[in-house]
Amino acid sequence: MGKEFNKVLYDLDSFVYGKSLYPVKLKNGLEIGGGLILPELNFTLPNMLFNESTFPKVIEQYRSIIDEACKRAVELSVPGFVAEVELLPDATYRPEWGIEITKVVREVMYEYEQKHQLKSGLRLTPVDIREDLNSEHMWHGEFWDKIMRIFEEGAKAGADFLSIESIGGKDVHDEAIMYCNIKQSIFGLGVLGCMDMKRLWGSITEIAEKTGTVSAGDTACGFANTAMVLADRGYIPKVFAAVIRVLAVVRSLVAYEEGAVGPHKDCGYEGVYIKAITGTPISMEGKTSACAHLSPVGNIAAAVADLWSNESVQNLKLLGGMAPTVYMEQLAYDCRLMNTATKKGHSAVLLLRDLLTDSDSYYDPQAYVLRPDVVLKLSAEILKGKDHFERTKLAGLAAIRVLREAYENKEVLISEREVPWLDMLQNEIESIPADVNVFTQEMIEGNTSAKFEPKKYDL
Amino acid sequence: MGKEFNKVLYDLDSFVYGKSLYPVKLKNGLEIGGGLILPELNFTLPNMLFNESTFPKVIEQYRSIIDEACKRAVELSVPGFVAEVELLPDATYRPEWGIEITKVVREVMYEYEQKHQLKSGLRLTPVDIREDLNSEHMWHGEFWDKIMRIFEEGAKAGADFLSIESIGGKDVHDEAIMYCNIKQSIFGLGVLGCMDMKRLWGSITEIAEKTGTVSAGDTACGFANTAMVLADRGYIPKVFAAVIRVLAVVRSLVAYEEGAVGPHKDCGYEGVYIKAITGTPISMEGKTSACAHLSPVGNIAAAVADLWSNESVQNLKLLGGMAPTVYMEQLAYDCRLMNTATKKGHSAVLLLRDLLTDSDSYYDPQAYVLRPDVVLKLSAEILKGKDHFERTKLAGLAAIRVLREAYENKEVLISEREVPWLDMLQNEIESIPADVNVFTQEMIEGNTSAKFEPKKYDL
Amino acid sequence: MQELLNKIAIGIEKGNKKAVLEDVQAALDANIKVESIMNDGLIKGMEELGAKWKRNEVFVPEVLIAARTLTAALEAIKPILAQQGVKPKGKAVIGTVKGDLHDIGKNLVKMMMVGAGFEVVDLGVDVSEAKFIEALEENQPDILLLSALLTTTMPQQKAVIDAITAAQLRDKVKIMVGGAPVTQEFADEIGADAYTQDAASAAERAVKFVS
Amino acid sequence: MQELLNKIAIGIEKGNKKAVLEDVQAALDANIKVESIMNDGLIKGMEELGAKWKRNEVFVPEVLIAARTLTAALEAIKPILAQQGVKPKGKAVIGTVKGDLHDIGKNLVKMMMVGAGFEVVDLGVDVSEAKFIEALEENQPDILLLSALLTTTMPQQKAVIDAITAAQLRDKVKIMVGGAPVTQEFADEIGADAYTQDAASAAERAVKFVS
Ligand code: B12
Ligand code: B12
Ligand code: SF4
Ligand code: SF4
Ligand SMILES: [Zn+2]
Ligand SMILES: [Zn+2]
Ligand SMILES: [Zn+2]
Repeated sequence: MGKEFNKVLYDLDSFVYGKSLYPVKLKNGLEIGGGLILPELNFTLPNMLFNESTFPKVIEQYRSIIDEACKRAVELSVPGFVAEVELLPDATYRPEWGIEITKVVREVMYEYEQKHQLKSGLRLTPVDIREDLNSEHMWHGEFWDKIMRIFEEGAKAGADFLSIESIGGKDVHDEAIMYCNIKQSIFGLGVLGCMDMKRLWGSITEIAEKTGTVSAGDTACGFANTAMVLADRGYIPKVFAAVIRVLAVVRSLVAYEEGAVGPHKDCGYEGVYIKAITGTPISMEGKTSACAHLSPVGNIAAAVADLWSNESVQNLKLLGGMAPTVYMEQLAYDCRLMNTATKKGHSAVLLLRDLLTDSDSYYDPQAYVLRPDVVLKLSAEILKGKDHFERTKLAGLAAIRVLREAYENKEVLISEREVPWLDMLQNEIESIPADVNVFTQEMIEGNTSAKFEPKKYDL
Repeated sequence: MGKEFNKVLYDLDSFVYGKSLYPVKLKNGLEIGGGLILPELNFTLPNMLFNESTFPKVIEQYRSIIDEACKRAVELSVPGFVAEVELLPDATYRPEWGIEITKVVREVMYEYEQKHQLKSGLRLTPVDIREDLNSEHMWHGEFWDKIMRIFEEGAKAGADFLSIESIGGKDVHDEAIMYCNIKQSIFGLGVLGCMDMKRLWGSITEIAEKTGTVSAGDTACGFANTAMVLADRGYIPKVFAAVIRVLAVVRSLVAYEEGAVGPHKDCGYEGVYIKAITGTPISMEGKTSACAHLSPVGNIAAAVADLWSNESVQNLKLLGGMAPTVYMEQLAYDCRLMNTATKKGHSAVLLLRDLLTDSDSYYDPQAYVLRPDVVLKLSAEILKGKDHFERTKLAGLAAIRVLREAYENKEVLISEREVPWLDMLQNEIESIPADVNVFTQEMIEGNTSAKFEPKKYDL
Repeated sequence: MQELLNKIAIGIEKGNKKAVLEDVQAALDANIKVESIMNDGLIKGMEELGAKWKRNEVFVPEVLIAARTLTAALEAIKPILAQQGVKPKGKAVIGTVKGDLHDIGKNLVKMMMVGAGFEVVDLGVDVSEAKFIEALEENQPDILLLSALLTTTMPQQKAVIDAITAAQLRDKVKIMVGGAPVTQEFADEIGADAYTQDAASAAERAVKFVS
Repeated sequence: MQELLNKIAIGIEKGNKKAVLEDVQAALDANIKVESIMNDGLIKGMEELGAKWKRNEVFVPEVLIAARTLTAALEAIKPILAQQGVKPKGKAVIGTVKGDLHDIGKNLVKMMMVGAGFEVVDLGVDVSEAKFIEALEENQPDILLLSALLTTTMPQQKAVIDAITAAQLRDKVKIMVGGAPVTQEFADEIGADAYTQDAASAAERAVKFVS
């Protein structure tokens, strides 16, 4: 570990949205976590080809998306916002393209800053193309180099925040989800994932320091959100997805150990734990990201958020305007409401936070584990572990315990057929050896996932 | 007037969302305004032809829209909802089509009620095709008959609430908006509109009584929302649009004088006044209807709503699912939050209502006139008038006065170039003769709108 | 001379019909070329107002009143224009397609077209293919503008274009489409010559077609 | 006999590989027709599980384990099936198109296809047109399934279909497309034979193509 995080930094009274212990401030004055919750707008291309010949059209899409959204933000007196450029694969495989998109989007944002005093920042998120079948190693080679080049040149082209949805460990974790294999999941998140995060975020932080940008953080999207989406369709148990969310905390925390300072990425709902443990600001998404995926955490996700995101929406024409503009408006109103409470005073903030929390937490175990009180409690449990591996196991066990108690106290709805899973998962976790090397060996030998190649991790 | 409304029914403490003095209850137990705020989902076809040969596809669109939305509602434990079928012109010109759509949608809703205890009601809204160039009279003839036939047979096909966005007086009012001619506007709303509403809603209420359905109410959409959309683009002054909204109260109230009992239609933001004056429940739309039109009243619109609507969204595929399903989710979470406050107690409700209110009311005069306190105050002023005409003039003058005061007290943002409009509008209104017949004569003689034919109103 | 033309332009901007008509007469009396009166006086005033509108400095009623004034002034000099063979900037036909009664957007486009110096024939709302074709034959416009506000009447824009093609008139006219649900992609798909998002840019685009 | 077949079906549902293999052997020993063992035992068990899955009564892991068991059992009786000339219900090739690495949806579809009795060749993710064509030539499947999860890889489904047409293989195979952003309209547009929204209905549709 670089930085060490060993204690929970908030009590329940100070753990609120819009305010974090260590706000992040850009040169233009935009501050995240400094008091206000702000929109983070995300957008993507409509159904279209992305290649050499369509690239001018692609650029025009991005330009017009951000232009119209900024226009609406000004009209609604939005006090500041973040735009995320989450690159598509094509724009990552060809870094020039990703960099050009970044530049064009940022230019429009500067324009609105100058003409209309609309402060904003740009989060740049390349695809983690190390997942490519041809990628031979996690930490060097063509794919690694491309990602690093995008970060470096993207930073020069105007990116403010560097992020990625990294996939170290996902090679075993995809299968873990499909088979609800919690041991494999812990291997993916608590061993491979953490190993990879360390290398990856060490490098990203270096680039951020060199370029004067912000090393913002990751998300366990490919792990916990995949599980959430599958659970939402009834494909896997919700309690399994809830436990995965908590397991993911340790992995996502590694970015901060390696120097990231936030805001944590929107789709990483484990961000609430990151905030509790590191004091950095976080981005979250909920009901207003239904455009990107339905979820059981529509309101509760906002309870302690510093940025409020729509995750992603295609540039389609809705009756009211282009979809990204429509979502800018929705985010703006959500944030307005929350900031009005802040203006009214701390007790209004606490009430609103608790309403957001209580409105969801009963209906789904995945919502329950995002309750601010539960987050503080579980964070303390997690931090008792001495290393990533132990922390991940503790995270799982503590989450199971808390869910079982809540179920017994009728504080959370768990369907009957899911209840036995709590014991099953616990037994599985308890059967994991204490020594990480023994465990690793065991998992490598018993591996059934065709995607996983130990030597990519120098194993 | 049939029923007479002469006093304001709420004080500020009791004027809240989800609860109205005279809730509306369906046979299946669904109650509007009885304590909970519920979603009202609206949807429309994507870009497609609507004719004989595409009709099977049209039906399949409606069926799948409501099916997927109901599915999500069940998953989110929605306690009940209303679906609005706002027919497109083709389905009004051919009543069989409109009736068939109603039947198919209602059947799916019944199914979810039986299988999943999801209570719901259907609002049926034909197009007011009396606007057709070939329509010879407002109150009889082919077009009138078709509308009435849809109401009657639609009721038998399963509609629960009957509504329309009626257009009496719009023939002069379209021009009034474009030229910001407030006299013409008062003629359209306070004279022609009220005359027409009386005849129209007398008939609709009769049909509702005969068929055991609910005479729900109208909206001044064609008047005040048209103004709002134009103001939002900076085409006309916002203060003008705000005044139009208040003028519209008297017109929309006529439905209730003629026996309507609510819920008032979503897009009629004047509904908050209707609620204050009649005690009937209302539907409103705000941030979560940005899909249909952007607006300056995203949060405040919810402050005293009993149903919460998305106005309309095409059946397009967003990344998270079909757009109507996505909007069902968003509405569900909005309502959950508000109902959680209700469970917490009255003071939480008041706080949330005030946050919703205060978050918007400063930024736009159109939001300001929706403030619950302002609504109660202006309603009292309006009711001082002895007839529709006088009430409409009083509405305009009172709205102007309140806006001027608020501007002076820095309670509302009015751009400098709009300030003189307040005086201009006031002078115009004050120049209107006291006698409605004199005024009518004057307006008919000076008429410049090609669409207006007095004889359609027996004038 | 420049002074008088400026005065005319300002008169248009203010929508002061009486003054404009007087000033136009004065200009004619002063032997200023009628073409110059039109372009450097009347239309220039309208253009300046249009630019203000685009910058959100004036409201629609002001533009509408100016457009009315412009129309009256053009009407007054029409005989002289005709006599001297000066043609208007172009001719346009506009209408909302069949099944659709929305007309506010269309009216604004018309207003800006007039402001840009076009002679505009307005067919109103709910206009069938046949009526559009009739109007093309009768007026021989440079530009046809189709408005549609409903997702179910957008395809009617295609029907109109197809009918015009079938009537072998397609290459005689530039067709522009617009309205809230319409997009550039859709315009391309149905073979329109242009789409724009709002009234001001619609007129700008139209001017390009005729110059 | 019925009893034994039922036992096999239940064994599949439970994913109990050892028991199923034993029961299958017992059935063969009892001279039960191998076709019946396959259809009324193995696949029936899988169908019942699939139905439960559609009713949200079981989770994916259970279906996956059953599918694995089914595959093992089919493998065991393969020589006998071949010898008696009994063919599998059909053959399918599946893959996620070029540029797209999402595979969970595709894997679920594959699982349901296996469960429905298909022999499935899985080409994995990021599969080019050429690879699809190669697989068609090599495996001669009844059905080709294309998955795409990105708005920018959906058009790649069209590219694959176009390439297959160009290779004159289009009439030899039914092509199904799917993935979150795909719609029926899009499927029609690009000339696919079918689209379905989820894995269960994909397999149902596929069965219709081969029966
Ligand atoms: C005002 C309005 C009405 C008014 C119309 C008043 C009038 N005289 O036009 C009334 C109340 C009558 C009405 C009726 C209906 N409406 Co309406 N209406 C609207 C609303 C709120 C605003 C439209 C408007 O005037 N905007 C202001 C103008 C300035 O903008 P614009 O029209 O887009 O025009 C601009 C550009 O598009 C462009 N442009 C326009 N035309 C052209 C042409 C060319 C060539 C070019 C280049 C550019 C161009 O320039 C204009 C100026 O910048 C829209 C909402 C919306 N989001 O647009 C719904 C909307 C269009 N209506 C809708 C509906 C459903 C209806 C009804 C069917 C409702 C009903 N059940 O009764 C009826 C149908 C009437 C009919 N037969 O056509 C839906 C359409 C849904 C769908 N499936 O497409 C909308 C989108 C509302 C919604 N969100 O649900 N409506
Ligand atoms: C999980 C996930 C991932 C995982 C993938 C894990 C894996 N091994 O597949 C990870 C994290 C790696 C990932 C990466 C990316 N993703 Co992703 N991902 C998702 C997510 C959340 C869920 C997809 C999923 O597995 N769903 C569950 C399965 C069961 O559903 P399904 O795939 O739809 O399949 C069902 C049906 O569609 C159907 N079906 C599927 N295939 C077929 C085929 C046929 C023939 C038939 C008939 C039916 C059928 O049956 C299935 C079962 O019922 C979606 C969100 C969403 N709303 O879908 C985004 C999503 C698809 N991803 C998105 C993006 C942007 C990305 C990235 C580019 C992000 C980035 N910048 O790094 C990368 C790109 C990776 C790449 N090169 O392809 C966007 C796409 C946006 C766009 N423009 O299209 C989405 C929509 C998220 C969002 N809302 O923004 N993603
Ligand atoms: S699902 Fe959302 S969050 Fe996860 S990778 Fe894709 S876009 Fe990023
Ligand atoms: S704009 Fe909205 S509300 Fe007004 S008529 Fe159209 S659909 Fe109805
Ligand atoms: Zn993500
Ligand atoms: Zn994202
Ligand atoms: Zn409406």
